[in-house]
Amino acid sequence: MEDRLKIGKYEFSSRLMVGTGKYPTNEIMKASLEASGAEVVTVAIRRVELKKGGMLDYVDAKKYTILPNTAGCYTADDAIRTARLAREALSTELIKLEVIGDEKTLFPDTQGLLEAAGVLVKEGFTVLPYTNDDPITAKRLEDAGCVAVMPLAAPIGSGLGIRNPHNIRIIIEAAKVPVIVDAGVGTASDAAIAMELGCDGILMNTGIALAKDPVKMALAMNLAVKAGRLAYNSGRMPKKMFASASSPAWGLIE
Amino acid sequence: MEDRLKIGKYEFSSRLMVGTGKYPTNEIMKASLEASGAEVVTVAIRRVELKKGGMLDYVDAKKYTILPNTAGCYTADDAIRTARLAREALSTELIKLEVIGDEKTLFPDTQGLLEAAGVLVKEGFTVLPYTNDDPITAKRLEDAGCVAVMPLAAPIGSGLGIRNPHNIRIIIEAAKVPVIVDAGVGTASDAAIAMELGCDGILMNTGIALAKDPVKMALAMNLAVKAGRLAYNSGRMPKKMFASASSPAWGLIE
Amino acid sequence: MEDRLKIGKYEFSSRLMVGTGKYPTNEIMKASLEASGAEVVTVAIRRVELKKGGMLDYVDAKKYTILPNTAGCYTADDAIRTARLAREALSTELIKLEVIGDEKTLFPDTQGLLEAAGVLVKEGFTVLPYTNDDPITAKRLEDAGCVAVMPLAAPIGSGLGIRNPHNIRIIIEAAKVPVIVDAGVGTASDAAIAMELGCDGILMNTGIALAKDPVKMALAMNLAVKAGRLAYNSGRMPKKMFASASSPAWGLIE
Amino acid sequence: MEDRLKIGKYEFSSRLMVGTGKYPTNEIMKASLEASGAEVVTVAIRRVELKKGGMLDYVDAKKYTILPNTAGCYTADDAIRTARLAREALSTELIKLEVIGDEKTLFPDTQGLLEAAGVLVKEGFTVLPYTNDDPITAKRLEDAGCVAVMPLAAPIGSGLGIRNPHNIRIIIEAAKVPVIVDAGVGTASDAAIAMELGCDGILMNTGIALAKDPVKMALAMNLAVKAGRLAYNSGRMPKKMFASASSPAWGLIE
Amino acid sequence: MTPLKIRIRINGEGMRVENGATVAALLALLDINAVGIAIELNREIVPKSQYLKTALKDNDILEVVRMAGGG
Amino acid sequence: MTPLKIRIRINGEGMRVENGATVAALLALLDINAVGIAIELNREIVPKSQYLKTALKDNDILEVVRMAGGG
Amino acid sequence: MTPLKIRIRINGEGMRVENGATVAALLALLDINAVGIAIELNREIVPKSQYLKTALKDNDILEVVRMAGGG
Amino acid sequence: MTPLKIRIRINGEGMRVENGATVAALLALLDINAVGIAIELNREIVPKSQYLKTALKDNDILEVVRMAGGG
Repeated sequence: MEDRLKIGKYEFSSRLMVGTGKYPTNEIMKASLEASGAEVVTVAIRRVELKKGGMLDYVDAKKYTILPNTAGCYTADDAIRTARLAREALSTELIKLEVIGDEKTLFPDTQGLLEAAGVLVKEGFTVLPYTNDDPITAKRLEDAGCVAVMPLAAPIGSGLGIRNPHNIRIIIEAAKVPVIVDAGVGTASDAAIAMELGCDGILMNTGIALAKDPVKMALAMNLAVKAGRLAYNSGRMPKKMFASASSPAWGLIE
Repeated sequence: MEDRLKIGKYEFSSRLMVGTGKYPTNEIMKASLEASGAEVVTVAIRRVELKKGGMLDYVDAKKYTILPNTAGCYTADDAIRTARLAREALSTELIKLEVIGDEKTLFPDTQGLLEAAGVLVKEGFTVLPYTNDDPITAKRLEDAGCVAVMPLAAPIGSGLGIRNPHNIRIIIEAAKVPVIVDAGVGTASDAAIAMELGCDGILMNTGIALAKDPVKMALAMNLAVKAGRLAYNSGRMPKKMFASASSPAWGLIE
Repeated sequence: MEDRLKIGKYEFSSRLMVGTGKYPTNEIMKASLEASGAEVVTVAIRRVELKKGGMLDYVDAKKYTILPNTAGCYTADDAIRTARLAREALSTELIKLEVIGDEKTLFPDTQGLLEAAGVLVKEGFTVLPYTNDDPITAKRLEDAGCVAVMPLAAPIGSGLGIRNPHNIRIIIEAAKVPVIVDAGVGTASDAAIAMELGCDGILMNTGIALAKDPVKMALAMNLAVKAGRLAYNSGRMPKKMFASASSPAWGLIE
Repeated sequence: MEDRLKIGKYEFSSRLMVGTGKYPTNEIMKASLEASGAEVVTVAIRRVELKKGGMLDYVDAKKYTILPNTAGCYTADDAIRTARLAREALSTELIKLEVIGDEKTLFPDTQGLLEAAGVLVKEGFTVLPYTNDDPITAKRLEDAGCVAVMPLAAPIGSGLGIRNPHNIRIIIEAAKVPVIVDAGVGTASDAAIAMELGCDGILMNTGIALAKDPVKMALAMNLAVKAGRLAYNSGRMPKKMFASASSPAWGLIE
Repeated sequence: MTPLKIRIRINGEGMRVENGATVAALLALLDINAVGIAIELNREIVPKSQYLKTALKDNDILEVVRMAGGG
Repeated sequence: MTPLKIRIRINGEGMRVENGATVAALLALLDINAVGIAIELNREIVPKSQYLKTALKDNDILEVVRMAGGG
Repeated sequence: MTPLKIRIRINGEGMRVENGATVAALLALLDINAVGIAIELNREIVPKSQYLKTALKDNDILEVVRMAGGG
Repeated sequence: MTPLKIRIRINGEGMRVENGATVAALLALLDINAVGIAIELNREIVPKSQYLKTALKDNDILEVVRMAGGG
């Protein structure tokens, strides 16, 4: 299939990226990543715990493109520092940039985000910013050199689906870089809707990890992203107010 | 996979049924049926045209379970007559029963529908009635011996998706027979939403046939139905008003 | 104001009709009716309790047009009998006809409804049938001689607002008699939406009676029905995907 | 009525503010302002045209509180300059602050907005900022000393209603200053919905000015804002999935 | 021999009344105001004008209704 | 005297055929393959097994149907 | 030698006025009512109290604004 | 006189190590595998190639991080 996702110098067959947080067990996480078909996997950067083993073994860095995030950072400075540590630890210049504005909503602080994006792009990072659904901010991020923009569908971990398809659509129309919906996708149809709007991809975590059966939901998301993308590319039928028969009007018995 | 659809004495792996009307060409129809993964295919019953060849060769009766419909019938009598002709012509007791109430909406005449269903069930037909989204009518149809109920999502050929998920959900909760959403599905996410509501299957025609690329849309629908079903079975995460971090709250640098 | 509601031989200034059930006290009911501005008030028909006094005194039959209902009737026969009793008791040929199909949804049994409507119209009743949002049934009721059709917005007492505006709109377009939305209106905006769709009026009970402050909600509904009607009549602005400045593009400082 | 709107040192009975742009004629504007019941009226600041008379006479500055805006400004500097001119011209320290980010959407440039708000608050202006529906930006504007926040419902002049009620609700919950929905309200129910969410007021222009009958729509909006506010204050009934009879279950005939 | 009392059912409850009692007498006995009510006697409505003339018989079934709060 | 030709209607169109022609003969005449069709003769279905035995009469009305694309 | 006329720009348009003309004189010349207007002279607002005292110089740039319909 | 032990902070916790101990020695002491980690010493990242050469000083503050599950 030629319909590949290009982000900066990277290229992927799968348009679904998945996080690695909140799974019941590492084994379930591993199987879920597998079922999702994802090629990009996000991770957080955290202090080494001076005792327990990590989850490193469960995420095969040969199999997946690792996308570290700056989750938990509330200032541009913290996000920049975390990005640099991530680059050193994981030998990647990829960074999912988060500058959080508020604990309750986890919505981005767009001012801090723009500031950090500017610095990191200059330092050679490949920056994928987690942003809100404001088209102006999305454009500024693109102008700052981000390789993609990642507007939220709804608050992180809320599972509410796309709260404002209208804004997402406006972002897509204006963007020259890929638009990846990040956060808020709760079920398969949410993912299909996002792709049908014309998003280039979806990044999700809680929707899979907190389903009762994460592996099954991972497969659902895998298929839903493909279904939505195909539907987008196939050019859906026009909506009509009234009916239009699918069986012929001719040849009826009398 | 064990999650099979059982309708009367029939059993299917695929939960998508597709119509055969309105395709640009018979070749595209054939490829679309293939891409859809459908095992059940609906057809109309029409007068033999005294000249041209039919589409019979394009629908492989060995491959598909043929489900004739009574489209175009505006009275119980016409529908019963058409059902009998269908049985004779196609050697099947399966019938998708339509008694249409109105040309503009193509909504069912539920009185005529109940009457015809009663007669046909007694004559040994396996009746799948196209009905509206009224839970009372759905229950009456089930009580009359129909093997499934097929409420519409929206007017036939409208592509508006599920207009009233609330009613569809009520029908599903009360039904002891499979609930197949019939008519109105316009794009992949519509199909996923229907399956996530708990529908047992979906029957569609125009959504595929009138897409710009029907074969691609057929594949989209194939995947979307599976995605929606998996999501339904996997137990989606609860929705939340506010955010909940997917990355750990601990281990942040200071 | 000339924009009056005409139902059969009756004519009203107010387009809001209210029920008299479920109020915390009769005094609150009385004040709520007053605040609602309603001219038509629905009542149930019930056995005289051999002890306690009724609510009769609280509904001033000189002030309001009393519209008895056949709530609680599950067959055409019961509804017809109740209608006749109502006529005798209240000296009115007006009847809000309900034939209920199911205890859980309280959706109408449309077959029984059509049957009862036919009988009552012939007996000289002015029939206002509580029906579902099926356009075909609405048309049949009109054809049977009902002076109005009263499709539900959502289940009685659910407060869910208009579940299927598309069907209500189709009913309105086809109807030659007034369309009164009956049941399911939970808050003021629900009422405004119904009126903006082009409904001729709204009948409600629980939305007012079970608000924390019924009198205040009655006033809210009063204003919302007027607001919705005015908006409908005033011809709303067209919706646009993008922005259009309300301040002039000329004369900006440089 | 005691439910008054307090903004900074100002206090109003009406919760509806209206703009003065785009009316078919100045006479219709004047009558619409009257019908709307608005006490606050927004105006733009533009160069004196060296020939024609203005609309000044049509907006009675004794009757209305004039709220000049900085519409058309794409930088903080231009907005600040325009605000200062407005103060000088109209002898008011009130300013509806707009810093526009993009011609197509007219969405705010939140960075420029925050910058201009900070400067103007320090200069003693009473700042009402037109912002997007981002809760983080709303909080920053409040922290900067704005007396209210005015998130958009939808793009200016689009008439799409509240695109993201979820965000508006989050803003309201967090705000300690009044939240006035500004822009995007297209019809009466949009206004009622906004007020039911808990907004303190609404500012609109196109929804009235571009209705076919602006005066009638102005009255509709007047009533809808009141209806929505009353409904909010009256405590709506809880929504229920199923039905709940409004007529008694007892006393049925047998 | 005519019994002194007959058995009737009214609104689902059994009752004994004088043989030959009229509907009007029954209402008086039960202290029911005739205004705003309707009466069914064995499934047939008794018009108000007939209350004084309609005598009850053994096993008669009556429904006496009036309006109640409802929506 | 028996006429040589009779008038029938098939699928809404008038036609003349030999008196005594069977349904099977009619199909042959019209080059209609019997596979996948159904025939109503005066509102009664003619089973395939009876095509050879069923003779047409004057004024007979036939509907000959098969499947067509539909949803 | 002082020129008799100077060049100014007002609201984007070039104009020649008497050397030394005041803001007030300019308004009079243009028949602009001072009520409800604001004037920026080279990006600084001129308070109304200064209109009579403020003399224009060559190349001055003025913006004269008032309210207009807007939302 | 050089002290034998110095005080450092690592990941928010105080610790005493040999004076002059290198970053590499510290990792060994704590049994931390250098693969997949990053180290900040007083807010500056220490490249892996410098672990053996970087000696710790009194009051040094270190952050040692690796990846963790996150979204």
